[in-house]
Amino acid sequence: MKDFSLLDLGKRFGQLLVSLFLLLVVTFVIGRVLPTDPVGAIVGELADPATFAAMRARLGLDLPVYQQFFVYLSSLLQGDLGKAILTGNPVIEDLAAAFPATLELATLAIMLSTLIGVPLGMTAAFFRDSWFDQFARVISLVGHSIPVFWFGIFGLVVFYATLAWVGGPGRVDIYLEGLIEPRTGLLLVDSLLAGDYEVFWNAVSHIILPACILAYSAMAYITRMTRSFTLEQLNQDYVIAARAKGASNWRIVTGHLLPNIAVQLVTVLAISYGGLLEGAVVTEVVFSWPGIGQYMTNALLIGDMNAVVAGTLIIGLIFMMLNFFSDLAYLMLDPRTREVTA
Amino acid sequence: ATPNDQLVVGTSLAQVISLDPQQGSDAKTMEILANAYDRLIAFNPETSEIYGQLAESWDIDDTGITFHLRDAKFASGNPVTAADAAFSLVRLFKLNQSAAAGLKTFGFNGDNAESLIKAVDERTLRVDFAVPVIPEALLYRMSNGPGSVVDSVEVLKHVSNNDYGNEWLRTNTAGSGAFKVRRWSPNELVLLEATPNFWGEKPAMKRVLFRHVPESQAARLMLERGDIDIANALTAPDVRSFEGKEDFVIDKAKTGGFYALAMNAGREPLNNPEVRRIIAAYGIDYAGIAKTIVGPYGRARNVPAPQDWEGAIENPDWSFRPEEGKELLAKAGYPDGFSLTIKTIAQPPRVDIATAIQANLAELGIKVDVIQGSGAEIVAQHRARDFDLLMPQTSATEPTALGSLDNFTNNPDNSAAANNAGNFVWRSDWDISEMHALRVKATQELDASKRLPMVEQLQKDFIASSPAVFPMFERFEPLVLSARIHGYDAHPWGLTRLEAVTKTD
Amino acid sequence: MSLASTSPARGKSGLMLSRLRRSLGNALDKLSHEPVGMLGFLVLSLLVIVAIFAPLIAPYSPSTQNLEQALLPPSWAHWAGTDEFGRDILSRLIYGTRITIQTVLAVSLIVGPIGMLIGIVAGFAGGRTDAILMRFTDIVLSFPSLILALAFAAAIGAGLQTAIIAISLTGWPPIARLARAETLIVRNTDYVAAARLYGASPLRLLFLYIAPMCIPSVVVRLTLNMAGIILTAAALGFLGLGAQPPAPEWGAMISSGRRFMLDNWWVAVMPGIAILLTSLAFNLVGDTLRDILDPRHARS
Amino acid sequence: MIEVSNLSVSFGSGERRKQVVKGVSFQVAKGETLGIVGESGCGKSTVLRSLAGLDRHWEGEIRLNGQPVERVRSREHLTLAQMVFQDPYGSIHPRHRIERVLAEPARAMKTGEGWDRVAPALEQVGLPAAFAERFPHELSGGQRQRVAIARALMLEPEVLLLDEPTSALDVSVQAEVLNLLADLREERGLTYVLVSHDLAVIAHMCDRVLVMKDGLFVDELDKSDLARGETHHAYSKQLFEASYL
Amino acid sequence: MPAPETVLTVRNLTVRFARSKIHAVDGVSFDLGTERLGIVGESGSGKSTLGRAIMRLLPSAAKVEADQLDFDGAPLLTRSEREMRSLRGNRMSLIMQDPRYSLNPVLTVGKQVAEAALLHQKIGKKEAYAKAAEMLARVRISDVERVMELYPHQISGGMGQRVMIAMMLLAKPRLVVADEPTSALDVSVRGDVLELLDELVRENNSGLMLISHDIRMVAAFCQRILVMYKGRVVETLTRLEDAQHPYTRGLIAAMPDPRKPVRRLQVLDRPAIDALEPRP
Ligand SMILES: Nc1ncnc2c1ncn2[C@@H]1O[C@H](COP(=O)(O)OP(=O)(O)OP(=O)(O)O)[C@@H](O)[C@H]1O
Ligand SMILES: Nc1ncnc2c1ncn2[C@@H]1O[C@H](COP(=O)(O)OP(=O)(O)OP(=O)(O)O)[C@@H](O)[C@H]1O
Ligand SMILES: [Mg+2]
Ligand SMILES: [Mg+2]
Ligand code: NI
Repeated sequence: MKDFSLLDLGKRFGQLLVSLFLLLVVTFVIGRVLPTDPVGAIVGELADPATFAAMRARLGLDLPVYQQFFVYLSSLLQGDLGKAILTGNPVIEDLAAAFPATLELATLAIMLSTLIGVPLGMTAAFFRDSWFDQFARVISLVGHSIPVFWFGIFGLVVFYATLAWVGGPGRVDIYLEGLIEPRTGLLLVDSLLAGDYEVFWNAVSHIILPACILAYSAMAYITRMTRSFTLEQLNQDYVIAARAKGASNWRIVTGHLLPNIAVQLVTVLAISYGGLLEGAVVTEVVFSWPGIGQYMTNALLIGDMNAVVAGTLIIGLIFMMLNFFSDLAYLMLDPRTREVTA
Repeated sequence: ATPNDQLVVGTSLAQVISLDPQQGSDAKTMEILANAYDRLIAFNPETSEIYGQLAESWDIDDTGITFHLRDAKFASGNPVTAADAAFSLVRLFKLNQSAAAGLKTFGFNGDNAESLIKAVDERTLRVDFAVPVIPEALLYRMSNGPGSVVDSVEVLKHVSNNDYGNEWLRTNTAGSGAFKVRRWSPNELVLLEATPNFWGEKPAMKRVLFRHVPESQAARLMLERGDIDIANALTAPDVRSFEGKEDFVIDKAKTGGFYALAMNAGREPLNNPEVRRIIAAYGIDYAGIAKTIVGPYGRARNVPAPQDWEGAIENPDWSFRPEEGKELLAKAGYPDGFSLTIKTIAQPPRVDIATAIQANLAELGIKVDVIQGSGAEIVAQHRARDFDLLMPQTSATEPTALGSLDNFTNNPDNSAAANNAGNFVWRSDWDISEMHALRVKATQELDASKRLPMVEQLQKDFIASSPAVFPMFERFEPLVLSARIHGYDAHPWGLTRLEAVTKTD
Repeated sequence: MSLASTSPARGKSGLMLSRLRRSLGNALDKLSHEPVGMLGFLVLSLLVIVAIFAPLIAPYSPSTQNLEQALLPPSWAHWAGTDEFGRDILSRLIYGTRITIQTVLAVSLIVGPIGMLIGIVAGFAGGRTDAILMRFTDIVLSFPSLILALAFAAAIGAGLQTAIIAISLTGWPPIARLARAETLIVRNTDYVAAARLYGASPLRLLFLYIAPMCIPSVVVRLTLNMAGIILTAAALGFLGLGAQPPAPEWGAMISSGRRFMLDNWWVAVMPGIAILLTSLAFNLVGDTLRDILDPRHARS
Repeated sequence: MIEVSNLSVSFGSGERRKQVVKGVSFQVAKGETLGIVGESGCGKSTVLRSLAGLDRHWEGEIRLNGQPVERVRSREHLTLAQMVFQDPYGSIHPRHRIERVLAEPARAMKTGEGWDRVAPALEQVGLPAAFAERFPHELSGGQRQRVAIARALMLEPEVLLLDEPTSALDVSVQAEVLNLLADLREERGLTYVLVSHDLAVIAHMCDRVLVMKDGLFVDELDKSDLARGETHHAYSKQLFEASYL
Repeated sequence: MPAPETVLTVRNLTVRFARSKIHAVDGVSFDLGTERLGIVGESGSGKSTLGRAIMRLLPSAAKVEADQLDFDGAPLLTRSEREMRSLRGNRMSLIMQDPRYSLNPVLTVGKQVAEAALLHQKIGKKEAYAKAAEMLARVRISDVERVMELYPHQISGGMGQRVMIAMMLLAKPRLVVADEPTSALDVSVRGDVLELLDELVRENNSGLMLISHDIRMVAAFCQRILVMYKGRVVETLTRLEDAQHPYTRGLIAAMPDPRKPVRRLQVLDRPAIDALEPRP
C-alpha cells in the first residue's frame, strides 16, 4: 500500500522536475546524433553543399552538441521551445494546434472506454467463468488484438461510406474548416463557445468513429484490470459482510466495490489516458486527424528535432503529471493513506 | 457534399514544409503556390505553348529577353512592378536553394544575378543571358514555380539576418495570384481564399482547401462520398477503382519526370559497366511492374526523355530475361551472383517497385536487400554516395527532350572534391565527361534543326553507356476528379491554376 | 536409511527432469480445466509447429513473384488468395509465423530479464537506488514509444532487428514496475527475514529468493505483452520501419495490404486474421496463466 | 546467555517518530525459557526482532553469550540466535522445495554443502525424509512450522527466538509443535525467548514471564506465580482474568 | 406475542463444493432455540461453511442440500435471493471474525452502520444515521459522533468488532451467527465483546450460534456445544466434563492449562478418531 503525505508529494514533484530535465537531455541527444538531416528537407534535395552548410549554420546545427544543448536550454528557460525547423513556426504554436486535436480525441476515447470497460469488467468478475465472462474477455481482447488501422478503414467503409452514420476523416467537413477561431483548440468546445451548433454536431459526427475505435482498443486493458481488481475485492470479507447485511448486488457494486477499486482504477485509467495522449499515429493517419502523433512522426521523419524534443517534453510532462495526479488520487480516494486521526 | 463555391482537394501535405516559392521545389508546395503567386510566363499544359501571366509580352534578342508587365496588384494592394520581378529572380539565386537548380544550369548565380536581371522601368524587366542558351528553354524554366513574383515591398519589411525575408515567407504568402493563403496548418490543411485584388477574371471558387489525407483509402471513400472534389494522392489501385465510374474523371499529369534507378558506379561490382548493363537491360521486368504496380503512375521508359516529346528516341529493347542475364553475369565473372542493397523512400509505389526489382534480380542470382527510409534519410544517403542501388525520382524543368536529359547526362566534375551533391549523376559517381560536353553543346545550339540530332545522339549515347542512373518509368501524377468539377486542366508540373474552375451540382 | 526418493542412483539430473515433467504436467492439468486458455494454448502450439515445418507445409515459396497472378481472390489453388506481387498469401502467412515467433521471443527475452533485473534491484535496494532506477524507468515510460522506435530506426536503419530492439527499448519499464511492486511485497516477508538471519547475501536474496517470486507474474505479463509486440511490429510496418520486404512479416503484410482493402479484401484480412488469432491466443494464455499462477488471483 | 539493557526502538522520523520499545532491560539464563506476553502492538515482536538482528535501529545494549553485538550482525553473531516466525505459511519460501529450505542456511553461510544434512534435520523434527522433495504448499501448517523450526536449528544456534510460533495453528497441532519445542530444549539445552499473546501457551512453556504493555515490561511472573494465578500488576491481572474465563 | 421457541431447525444439512468430492458439511442436524449454541471444531471442519449455508451466503460453487432448513418455522432453501436479502441483516445476521477485513476500508463507520438501517427500514438518511448512532452507543462506544466519521483503519480491533456487532444487530435479528467473533481480538477485550454480544442477544430474545475453535471459551459462554469434526457433528455437550468422543477429549487435553501443568501435551490420535468416524 502506498503511503503518502504532502511532504512525499512535494518530493515527488521535485523528482518530476529532475525527470523532465533528464528526459530533455535524452531526447536532445537522441535528436542531435540522429543521422536524419533536417537541412535537406528545407533547402531541397537539389541544393549545393554550400547552401546546406549555410542553412546549417543559420539553424545553429553546426555547433557541437553540448553547445546546442545550452543554447536550447537557455531559450527553454525563457519559455521558448524554439522554432520548428520544419515549418519555421514556433513549435509551441504547432503544438498548440496539434495537441488539442489529440486531447479531444483521447479524452472522448478514454471516457467511452471507461464507461463501457468498467461495467463490463465488473460484471465479468461478478459472473466469473460464466459465458458472459468469456464473452467479455473475448470481446475486449479482440479490440486489443487487431491493428487499429485495419479497424479504422473497416469502420470508415461501414459507418462512413456505406451507412453514412458518421462524418469522414478530418475534424469537421472540410468546407466548415476554418470557420471557428480556435480559442481552446478543442473544436467541440470552441464551436459551442462560438454558438455554432452546425460545426459542433459536424465535429461530433467526425470524432465519434475514431474515438470509438481508440476506445475499443483501450478497453481491453481497462476491462481486464477492472475484472481482476473486482475479483480481488470480491474475495474480501467486507463483501460478504455487506451481503450479510442484505445489500443487493447493485448496491454492493456501486456502494462498496466501486469506491474500493476506484483508487487502482484511477492508475489504470491514467496509464491508458497517457497512452492515448501520446498520440495514436496510426489512427491519426487513417482519420487524417491533425494530432500530435502525426505531427511528431512527420517531424521525426524529416529530422525536425526542435519539434520532436518539444513534443516529447510535452508528452513526458503529461505522462508524469498523470502519474503525479494518480498518486494524488490515492491520497484523496483512499482514506487509509490519509493522516491517521484517531 | 461540398458547396459549389469551394473546391476541396484531398492530398498529402507531408512534404509541404515551406511556402517560400524561391526555396523548396516540392511539387505539392508548388501546386498550392501556383495559385497564390503569378509567374511572368506560364505554358499551356495541353500544347506546351508559352503564354504571359504577369508579362503581357516579351522580346527575345541575342543577349537576353525583355518582359513587359501587365497592370496587376498584389494581394496586399501594392502594384506589381518590374522591380518586384527582378527582386524575386535575384532572390532565387541569392537564396540558392533547391528551387534555383533549374535556372542555375543556365549560368545564373548569386553573384551575377543582380547585374543580369534588372528592372528597366516600372513595367519593363530585362533578363540578360549568362551563357548562350536556347531562349525557349530559359522561358520554360522561368515558368516554373521558382519564377513566382513576390511582393518585394511586403517581403522587405520582414527581412532578418539578410535572409531575403525567407523566414517570413516560409509561413506567409505575398503574391498576386487569384488566391491567398489564409491558413496553413502543417499536416492538416492549407486554406486559400480568393483575393479581391486579382488582375484577372474573378474566380468562381471563394475558397480552395488542400486537405491532408495521407491514407489513400480514406481519400477514396471521401471522394466517393463527395466530401472532397479532387484526390491527387491516391494509390494505383484506388485510382483504378474509379475507372468507368460516371461521376468521376481520372486525369493524368504527365510530369515529364521519371522513377529512376541509381547505381553506385563507385562501388564493386557496379563499377563494372557490363554488370550495370546486365541489370538494366536483362534484370528488371519493366513491363510487368508497369502493368501491375505502377499502373496509372507511369509507364515503362528507359530513355531519359518522355516518349511523347519531340526528339525522343525509341525505347531500347530492355526487358526481363533472367536466363540470359544470368549467363552474361557468369561471363562477366559473377557466376554466383552478389549481394546489393536497394534504398528507397518508404512510399508507394516506390517500395513496391523496389520489392519487385528485388525479386527480379534474385532470379539473376543477385541478392538484394530492400532498405526503406524517410525522405530525409534516403536523400542524405544519396547525396553522400552511400548506397548500392537507390530509387530516386526526377522531375522535368522544361517540356523538351533536352531539358529532361539534364538529370541524367549532366556531370561537370565527378571528383569527390567537387561535392556536386545536387547532381544525380555525380551522386552515382558516374563519370561522363564526353556526354556532358555534348549536352552542354546542345544546350548552346540555337538552331533547332542542328540541335535535334545532337539530342538524339545524346540519348543513344546514354543507352549505350551502361548508365549508372537511368529512368525506369515515366512518371505520371494521376488524379481523380468529381464530375462536378469543370475547367480543371492538370498541369504536368502541378502548377494547375484554379481561377477558371467551376462546379455544378 | 529409508530415503527412497533421494537414492543417488537416479542422480540429480534425472530427478530434475522428472520434477520438471511433473510441474509441467501440473500446469497442463490446470490448464485443461480452462477450456478457453487451453484453446489459446493449442493455437500457440499449432503456431510453433507451423513455424518449424514451414517449408514442408507451405504450398508455394513466400517470395516468388508472379505479376501475372497478382491479387487473385482465395481459390483452391491459393487458399488465401495472392497479393499485389502475385505471391501466395497462405505461404507467406506460414513463413511469417517464423518471424512473428522470432520477434516475440526476442523481445520477451530482452525485456523480461532487463525489466526484472531493474525492478527487483530497485525494489530490493530501496532508497536512492530505487529512486534513481524508478525515475529512469519513468523517463523511458514517458517517452513516446513509437517515436523512440522511429528514432532508433533512423539511427541504425529499418529492419526486423531494429524493430525488435526498438520495441524492447520501451517494453521493459512496465515489467520493471511489476517486478518492483512484487519485490516490495516479497522483501518484507518472513522467509526473506529468515534468510537474512542465516546470513544470505544480498545477491543470494535477489536471485534465489526474490526473483523466483517475480517470475510468474513477469511471465504472465510477458505473455500478455506478446500480443502488443505483434501489434507494435505491425504499426512499425505501417510506417515502413519493421521487417523489410520481401520478408513475410504479418504486420508489414497487413499494412501494405491495407491499400487494397476496399477492392481485394483478402490481402489485408488474411494477415489480420492471423494476427488476431495469435494475439488472442497469447492473451488468452496469459490471462489464464495469471489465474492459475498468481496466488492473489487464485480461485476461491 | 542473553543480556539486554536499556533497549529502545523507534520507528519513523520527525513528527511521526514513535517509540515502540521504551528502554527495557532483561536477562535470560542459559537453558531458560523466557515468555513475553502483552496485547497486540505493544512491542513484543520488535524486541524479538532486535534480538535476532532483523531490526537495526535499536539503541541500548544487547549481549549474546557474553559478547556485545552490533546492529549489523556479523555471520558469527547471527548463528548465535535464530528465529521462528508466527506464520508458517509466510516464513518458508513458497517456491523452494523443503530440501532447499533446509539446506539454505548452511549454503548461505558457506559452511559446507548442506544438502546431506536435510534428512537428519527432518527426522529430528519428526518428519519423514521424503518430505524433502515437497513444496511448502504440499505440507500442513503444523508440518511447515516443524520445517521452520528445523531450519532455525540448522546453524545450531543456542538461542531460539519464537514469535508466536503456534498462534496460526489449531490447538491440536499447537500441542504437537509445543511438544517438539519442549523436546528439543531438553535434547540440546536450548535457550528460548517465546512471545505470545496466549497466556496458556506461555505458562505451559516458560520458566519466567514478562508482561509487556506499551513498550514497557510491567510485570514479571515466575512458574509458581503462574500456577497460582498470582500477579503483581493490574494489567497482568486483567490479562489473566480474560484468559481464564 | 411470544415468538416460537425454535428459531432454526436443521436436518441433515450437507454442503459440497464443486470439484471437491468431500462434503464440507456432512449431514448436520440440530435445533436452535433462543439460546446460545456454540460450535467448535478444528480448522476446516466446516464451521464457517455451516454458518454461511444457513445464511445462504455460500458461493454458487457450493451445493447446499438439507432435509429441512427452517428459519422461524419457514423453509429457507426455497426462498428467492430477493427474499433472502430482506431476511439478511434484518431477521438473521452474520458477525464475522476480523473487523479489519470485514468492514469496508473506504467507507466511514457511520455510513456502514447506517446502511444496515437504510436497507431494511423505510427511513431517510438522517434517521438512519440517528439509528446508527443510537446503536453504536448501545455497544458502548464513547464519543459516537466522532467515531462515526472515522474509517475502519482508524479504530482499534475491539472497537471494530463492536461496530460490526452494532451493524449486524441493529435490526434486532432473530438469529445471530457469530463466526469467530473474537479470535482476531486481544484477550483483554475479548471478554467485553462477548459480554456485549450476550447482552444484546438476550435482550432481543434471539438465538445465537457462536462459532469458534476455542473450546474452553465456548464452554464458558454457551449453553450447548456442538463439536464438529470433518464436516460432521460428533457430539453435543452442555458441559465439557461430559465429553465422550475421543476427538473432543483430545481437543481439551491438547490445550495447555496453566492450572494443571503437564510436561508434555496430549496430541490427537487422528487414525483412531477417523476409525470411529467412518466417511461414507
Ligand atoms: N517497520 C515498522 N515501521 C513502523 N512501525 C512499526 C514497524 N514495525 C512495527 N511497528 C509498530 O511498532 C509497534 C509494535 O509492533 P510489534 O510488531 O512489536 O507488536 P507485537 O507486540 O508483536 O504485536 P502483535 O501481537 O500484533 O504481533 C506497533 O504499533 C507497530 O505498528
Ligand atoms: N469456496 C470454497 N470452495 C471450495 N472449498 C471450500 C470453500 N470454502 C470452504 N471450503 C472447504 O470446506 C471445508 C470447510 O471449511 P470452513 O471454512 O467451513 O472451515 P472452518 O471450520 O470454518 O475452519 P476455520 O476454523 O479455519 O475457519 C474446508 O475443507 C474448505 O477447504
Ligand atoms: Mg508480533
Ligand atoms: Mg472459519
Ligand atoms: Ni491484481
